[in-house]
Amino acid sequence: MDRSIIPRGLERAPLGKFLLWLLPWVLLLGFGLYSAYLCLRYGLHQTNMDNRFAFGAWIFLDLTVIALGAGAFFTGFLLYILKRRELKAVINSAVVIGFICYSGAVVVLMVDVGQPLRAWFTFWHPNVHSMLTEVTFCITCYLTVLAIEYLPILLKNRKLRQIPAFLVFEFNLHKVMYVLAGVGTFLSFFHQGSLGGLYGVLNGRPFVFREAFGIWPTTFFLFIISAAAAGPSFMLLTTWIASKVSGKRLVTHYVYESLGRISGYILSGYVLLKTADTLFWIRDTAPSLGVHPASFFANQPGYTALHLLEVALFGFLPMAIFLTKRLRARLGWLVTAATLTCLGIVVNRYVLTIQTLALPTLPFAEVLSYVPSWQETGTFLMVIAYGMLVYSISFRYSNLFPQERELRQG
Amino acid sequence: MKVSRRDMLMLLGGGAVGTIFSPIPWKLLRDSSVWTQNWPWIPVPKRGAAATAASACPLCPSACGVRVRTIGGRPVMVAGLPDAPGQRGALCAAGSGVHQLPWHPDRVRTPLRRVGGGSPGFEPASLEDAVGAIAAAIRETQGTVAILDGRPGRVLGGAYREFLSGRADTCVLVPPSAVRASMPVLRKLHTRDPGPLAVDLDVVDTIVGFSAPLLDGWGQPGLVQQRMHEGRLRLFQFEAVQSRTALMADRWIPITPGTERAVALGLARMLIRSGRVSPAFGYADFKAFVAAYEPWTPRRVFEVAGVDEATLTEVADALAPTGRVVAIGGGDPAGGPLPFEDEASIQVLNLLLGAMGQAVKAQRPLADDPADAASDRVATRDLCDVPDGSVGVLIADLAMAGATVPWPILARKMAPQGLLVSLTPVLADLALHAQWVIPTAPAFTAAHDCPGHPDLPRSLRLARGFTPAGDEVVDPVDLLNRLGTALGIERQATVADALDDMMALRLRALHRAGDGTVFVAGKDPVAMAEIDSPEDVLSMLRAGGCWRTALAAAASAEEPAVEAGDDQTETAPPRPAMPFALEQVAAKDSGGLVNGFQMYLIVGGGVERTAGVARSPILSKVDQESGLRPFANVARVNPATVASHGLRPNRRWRVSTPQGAITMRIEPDPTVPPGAILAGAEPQGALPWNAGNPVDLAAPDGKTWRLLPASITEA
Amino acid sequence: MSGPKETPQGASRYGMVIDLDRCNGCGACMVACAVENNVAPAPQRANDRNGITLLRVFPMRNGRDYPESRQVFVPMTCQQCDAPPCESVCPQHAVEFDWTTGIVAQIPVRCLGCRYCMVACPYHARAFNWWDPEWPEGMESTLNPDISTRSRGVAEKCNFCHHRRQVARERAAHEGREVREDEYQPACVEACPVGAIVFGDLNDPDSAVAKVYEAPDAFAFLDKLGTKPKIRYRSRQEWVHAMARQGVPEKEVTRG
Amino acid sequence: MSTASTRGTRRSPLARHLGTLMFLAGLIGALAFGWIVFPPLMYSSTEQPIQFNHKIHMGEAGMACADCHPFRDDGTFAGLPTTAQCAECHEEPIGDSPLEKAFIDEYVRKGREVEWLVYSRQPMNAYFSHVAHVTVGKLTCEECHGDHGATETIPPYQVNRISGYSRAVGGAATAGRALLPTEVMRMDTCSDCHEKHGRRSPCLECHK
Repeated sequence: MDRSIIPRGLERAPLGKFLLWLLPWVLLLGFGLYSAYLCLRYGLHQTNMDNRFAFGAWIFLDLTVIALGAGAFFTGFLLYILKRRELKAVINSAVVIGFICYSGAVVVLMVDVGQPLRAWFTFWHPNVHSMLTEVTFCITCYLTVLAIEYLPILLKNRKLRQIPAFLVFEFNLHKVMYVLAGVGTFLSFFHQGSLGGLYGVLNGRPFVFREAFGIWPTTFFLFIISAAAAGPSFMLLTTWIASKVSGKRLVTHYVYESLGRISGYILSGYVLLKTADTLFWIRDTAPSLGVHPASFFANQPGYTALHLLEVALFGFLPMAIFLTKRLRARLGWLVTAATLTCLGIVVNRYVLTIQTLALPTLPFAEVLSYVPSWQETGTFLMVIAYGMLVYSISFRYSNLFPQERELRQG
Repeated sequence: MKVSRRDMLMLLGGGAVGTIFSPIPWKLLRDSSVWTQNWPWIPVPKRGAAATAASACPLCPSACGVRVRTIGGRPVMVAGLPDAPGQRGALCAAGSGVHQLPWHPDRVRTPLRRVGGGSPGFEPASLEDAVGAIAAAIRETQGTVAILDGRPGRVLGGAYREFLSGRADTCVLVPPSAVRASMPVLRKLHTRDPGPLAVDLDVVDTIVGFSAPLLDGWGQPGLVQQRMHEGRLRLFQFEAVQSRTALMADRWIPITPGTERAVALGLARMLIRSGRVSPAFGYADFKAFVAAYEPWTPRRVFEVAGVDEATLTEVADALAPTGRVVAIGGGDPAGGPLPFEDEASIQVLNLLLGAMGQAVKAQRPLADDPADAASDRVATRDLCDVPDGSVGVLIADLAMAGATVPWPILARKMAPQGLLVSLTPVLADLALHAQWVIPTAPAFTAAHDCPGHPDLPRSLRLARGFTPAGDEVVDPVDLLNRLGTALGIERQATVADALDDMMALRLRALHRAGDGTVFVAGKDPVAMAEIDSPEDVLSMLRAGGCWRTALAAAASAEEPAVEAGDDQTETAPPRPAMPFALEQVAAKDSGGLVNGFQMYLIVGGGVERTAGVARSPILSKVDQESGLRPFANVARVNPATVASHGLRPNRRWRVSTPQGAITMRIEPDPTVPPGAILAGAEPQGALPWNAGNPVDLAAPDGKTWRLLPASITEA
Repeated sequence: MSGPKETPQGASRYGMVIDLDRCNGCGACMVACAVENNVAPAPQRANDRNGITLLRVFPMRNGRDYPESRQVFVPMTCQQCDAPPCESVCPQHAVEFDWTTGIVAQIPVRCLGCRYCMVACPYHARAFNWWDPEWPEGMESTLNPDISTRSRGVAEKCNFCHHRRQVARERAAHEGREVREDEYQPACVEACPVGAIVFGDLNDPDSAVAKVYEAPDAFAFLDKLGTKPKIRYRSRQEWVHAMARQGVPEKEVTRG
Repeated sequence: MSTASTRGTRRSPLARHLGTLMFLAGLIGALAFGWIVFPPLMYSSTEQPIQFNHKIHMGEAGMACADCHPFRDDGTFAGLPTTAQCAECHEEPIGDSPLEKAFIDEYVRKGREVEWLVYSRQPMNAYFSHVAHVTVGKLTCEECHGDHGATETIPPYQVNRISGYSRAVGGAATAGRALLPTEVMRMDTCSDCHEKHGRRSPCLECHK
């Protein structure tokens, strides 16, 4: 039925089976839309956030998603700027994932802010001192870039290619793809960085405040590096998952290995810098703010464990796997290491968002925790469902993995 | 010519570009964001001319003067009235929101009749039906017809008595807190009745508080604390819980819960033995008196109350019998008064320390006060003193009482088929148990008199009506008139504005007596004797003035005669036996725990957690969002007790007393003594978090609901 | 940051000193604050964590058990920092350091509700409107026309009852004179029954607040963070000072 | 596909440029609609409950603005006069205007207040002090309110259909065309004037 729009030379499951696969995601999307509607219509008391947990699960998951979506910009950077040709095999998939992550994050943000209709005030009356202004500008611009990058993938579709105007447009786009990749890289770097800066500048939160280089606190750079490390890992993981779900070989092992090696190198840098940063914070920053650094950990063993986990289990271990040639040869090890790296990003963003807010600053305030409400969870699941739908449809009707055709024939 | 699809796309494209360069998207964007700044469902405060008016806070017997900011005549803010006597501009949290009470969400808008059996509710009814039903009940009942006056001293009280005087078996009931306040008990300790007494805070230099909420609802907290800060008042506080008063006291001496009596008796013994007893103290059989106190040795006090000899001696040494020292019990407005024996033991200290005539003075009687109308024909009784099951019809007016009356105590007094009628502006608290609810005027909607605290010099303020009360409100006098007509009783007061007439009568009486002073903010106080006419007094009171009686300089009921010492007692002139058996009071042992209950439940919360009408929506909000006050459903327990009993805060716990149990959350609180549970009283039905009311666990004899034997088990 | 460096000659710098030894935690200031600032009654699910309590009195305890336990009540509201961490983070100037008064202004109609300012504030002094404000029928007639009502979805905080300054200035201008110190006092100061709060212009050496602002027993919370708060607290109890300097408490509270 | 089918065939110049023309048509149509038709559509218009002749009062009766729009004792601006204040002169008809007679019958006799729709009333989040501008700043009424003292009728009250703001405080003078005789006073108007007079104002100066 939909044969005519499936790219030539690719094998795809029967339409019925595909629709059956989509069904649960559509239902989840419906549930998520209802959750988001409740939040928009009745206000954010539908969530379990409160005045202390002013940022909650949404911001934490947004940060995570955006860090993982960094695979898009970083793969583009590696391919177009650093000329890592083998990554051409995953660039289309990377763009789609980037687009999903960024647009999904923006959708959740629009539910997260109390007055979405006033969101454009940031453009009209921007406070240039605010990291959030930087975030807003970057995310908007980069989302535009991603949308433009996403277009050619769509336009390559057999049916759409029949419209000459689209063909011309796509061809022209290809010519500027290097420019787009450059701009996208810059924007995304900045975006990741300013998300980190969001926390690092908070001199009112000693737990997260970091010294600055220029106007940027260290978290600015740590976020960029950690996203760069996790991006390829996430690409590795998603490609592997897509391959498992579709039951097809999508890229050669060399591509997996290449992604893993890149992740490993950057991760090693990250682990080093993160450790240095933490030690500096313990020695200098925290005491200068009148805080004994141990006071944050002494009463909260769970949080100390999280820190160790992030650096040791989710940092050092995958790094070691990625950089060991023998292990890299095995896809199983690569996937394991990629999973650990992605979990590391999750833990890092969790600590910065949730733990920062859980710890009080006033001597008489309490350590708090909270559990997201179902409306909050639902709204986020909406993004997951949306991502699955967009990715599944893109996978079916576009050639996300150029090697797929060769691997099938060969 | 054929218009192709491409051409149509071009048209649309041109349209899109044109639209972007037209005001359409930008204006819509802007207007929709302005719409969010101007949502039609968010109220816009009404404009109008601003003004300030002085009035009185009607919520409790402290009757503080208030300064009301109005916009177009509507009150928008209430603050304490500066320069007001006895208060100095202070106003409590409840008073700060009093102007919101006419819009209380539980406001009664029509007479309500109780319906249903299992889960009772109310249905609207007409006033005629209400009058008919109440009149029929009064006609048919075999029991007593009574009116419960939560705020005695108002001219309305005179109207109540006057109504009841038309029948044989009637009485006016008053809440236990009014009869067991400190000064009424001290009055009873005398051989000859010295008349109403009052504490003169202006001359007091030392207060010995026995769990008295001196900074939290007793009398004039603002005055007490300001005098303390000026260094003109010392406060020794004996109290089990480290209450706010205890915290601010110059010296807080922790005691075992419920042992105020033991400490007071021990202190009395020390004063007697060290001879530091006022020469003014007289007692016919001093030997017997001394003997009665002899068992309360420091050792025994330590065993019972946990106060060691050194501390007790230290306090005793600081209490010179100068007459400027006063001991106060009083109890907590929400948690109820102390048992009579406790209060009596405390008041003996005032006798020993010679407070009579200096720190404590007699109030001059006021002749022809309409508030006392028909007092010779209708008895005024403590609610706890009427026999169980004897009240056939009870009309309860607890609005603005500033005191709590637990339902179980009231329920026991009602005859099996008795009829309870509640006069209330808000459907809460005892009104929830009534068969008939009659809507009365909420605070700030009708003018009325606000008499002062029973322990302080008699005073009078007028509360103004700011906003119209509404047609549904029933004037209590009007209700009595209708009942009278239905019952065929000839009544003197036959007009609804009888209150005005009675106010005029009262002012005439005050003016005739020429006693006391009228204070008007921003002006010099004027002696009543210098005011030309009662009408002038009225206009001064209407302008927010406060009349306060001058206390009799030397109102000692006991002539000095007896000096402390065995020899002199023999030579003292024979006198009638002193008060009702102080020795018996002294001999009675302190309460103690009942078998099976190893802990104490202490109920408190101050004046702000008394009757439901006293709580404005904003005060409820502040309570709900700050947790500063003890709550009904939160058991505050010492952290050591929490640990030793394994009371996990995230579970629900059942707090049991001999009268029943309620479910509570646990909150560790180091200001609560080990082995005790502190909980707040709660006006019933007022708020969603209300899981049960500790006040309803009151002992059936009505002696106390402030301190109850208790135990905790997992719910 | 449009900090004090821009401050023109003759500008005011309003500050407050709260005597913790005087405060007995009665909560009148909290009620007065809510009434004055048109804060709506609490929705059913509101609690200490999500309600609009612009001024909140916290008990601060000495960490010891009965009977050695001691507590002071700390009225905590916006500390009106001279270097406000909340100002620089707002993406669209809904927070502004008012250089003519030193008040950190929060303009709810400009706010988009991102709550970044609440994350930035170490005093937990900001509240978010999780609910639409709702008054019992008719009670909106008690609202104060000198200040607007806020909608859901925006952050708000204490502005030192700045609207009272507007009213006072208007009256003084009408009468052709300067504003007297007692004319502009926030609602909490007016409501405090024990006079524990002193408020006024720190730039005026004769003001009551300037006289106690530098008192030896005065301190600011979290001053090491560099926020330069203009609310100071006083206490003669040494443990209060020690507590104000020290770290993080232990208890964890979950709600959800 | 239509484009594919026409490829290579000869077309008239009109047909060849049809696409461009269509684009221009769409562009001009959208611009015209957006700039001319659309703005007035955004406002609903309500007539004032009664007509009022400022000119008679200012001219023949020789009154000043402040006679009817005075300050209160506390310096706040009282705004519009109450019916009672009108009745001080208009207890009985002074002239023979049917409008005046109708006003006296409908409002003065019945003691009703006129529910005027106030063009320049600021929204609740804005604070405006007449004392600061008139007494201290020495501005004349006309500088902000225009010369409506010379008008014989009062225009309808226009309100934005979405935002609910009066056009005089929230609306823009679209494309330079003022749509009311009264000036439009938006936040920008205020801040521009403050800027012009060298008085940069913090938010709190005008917001509440």
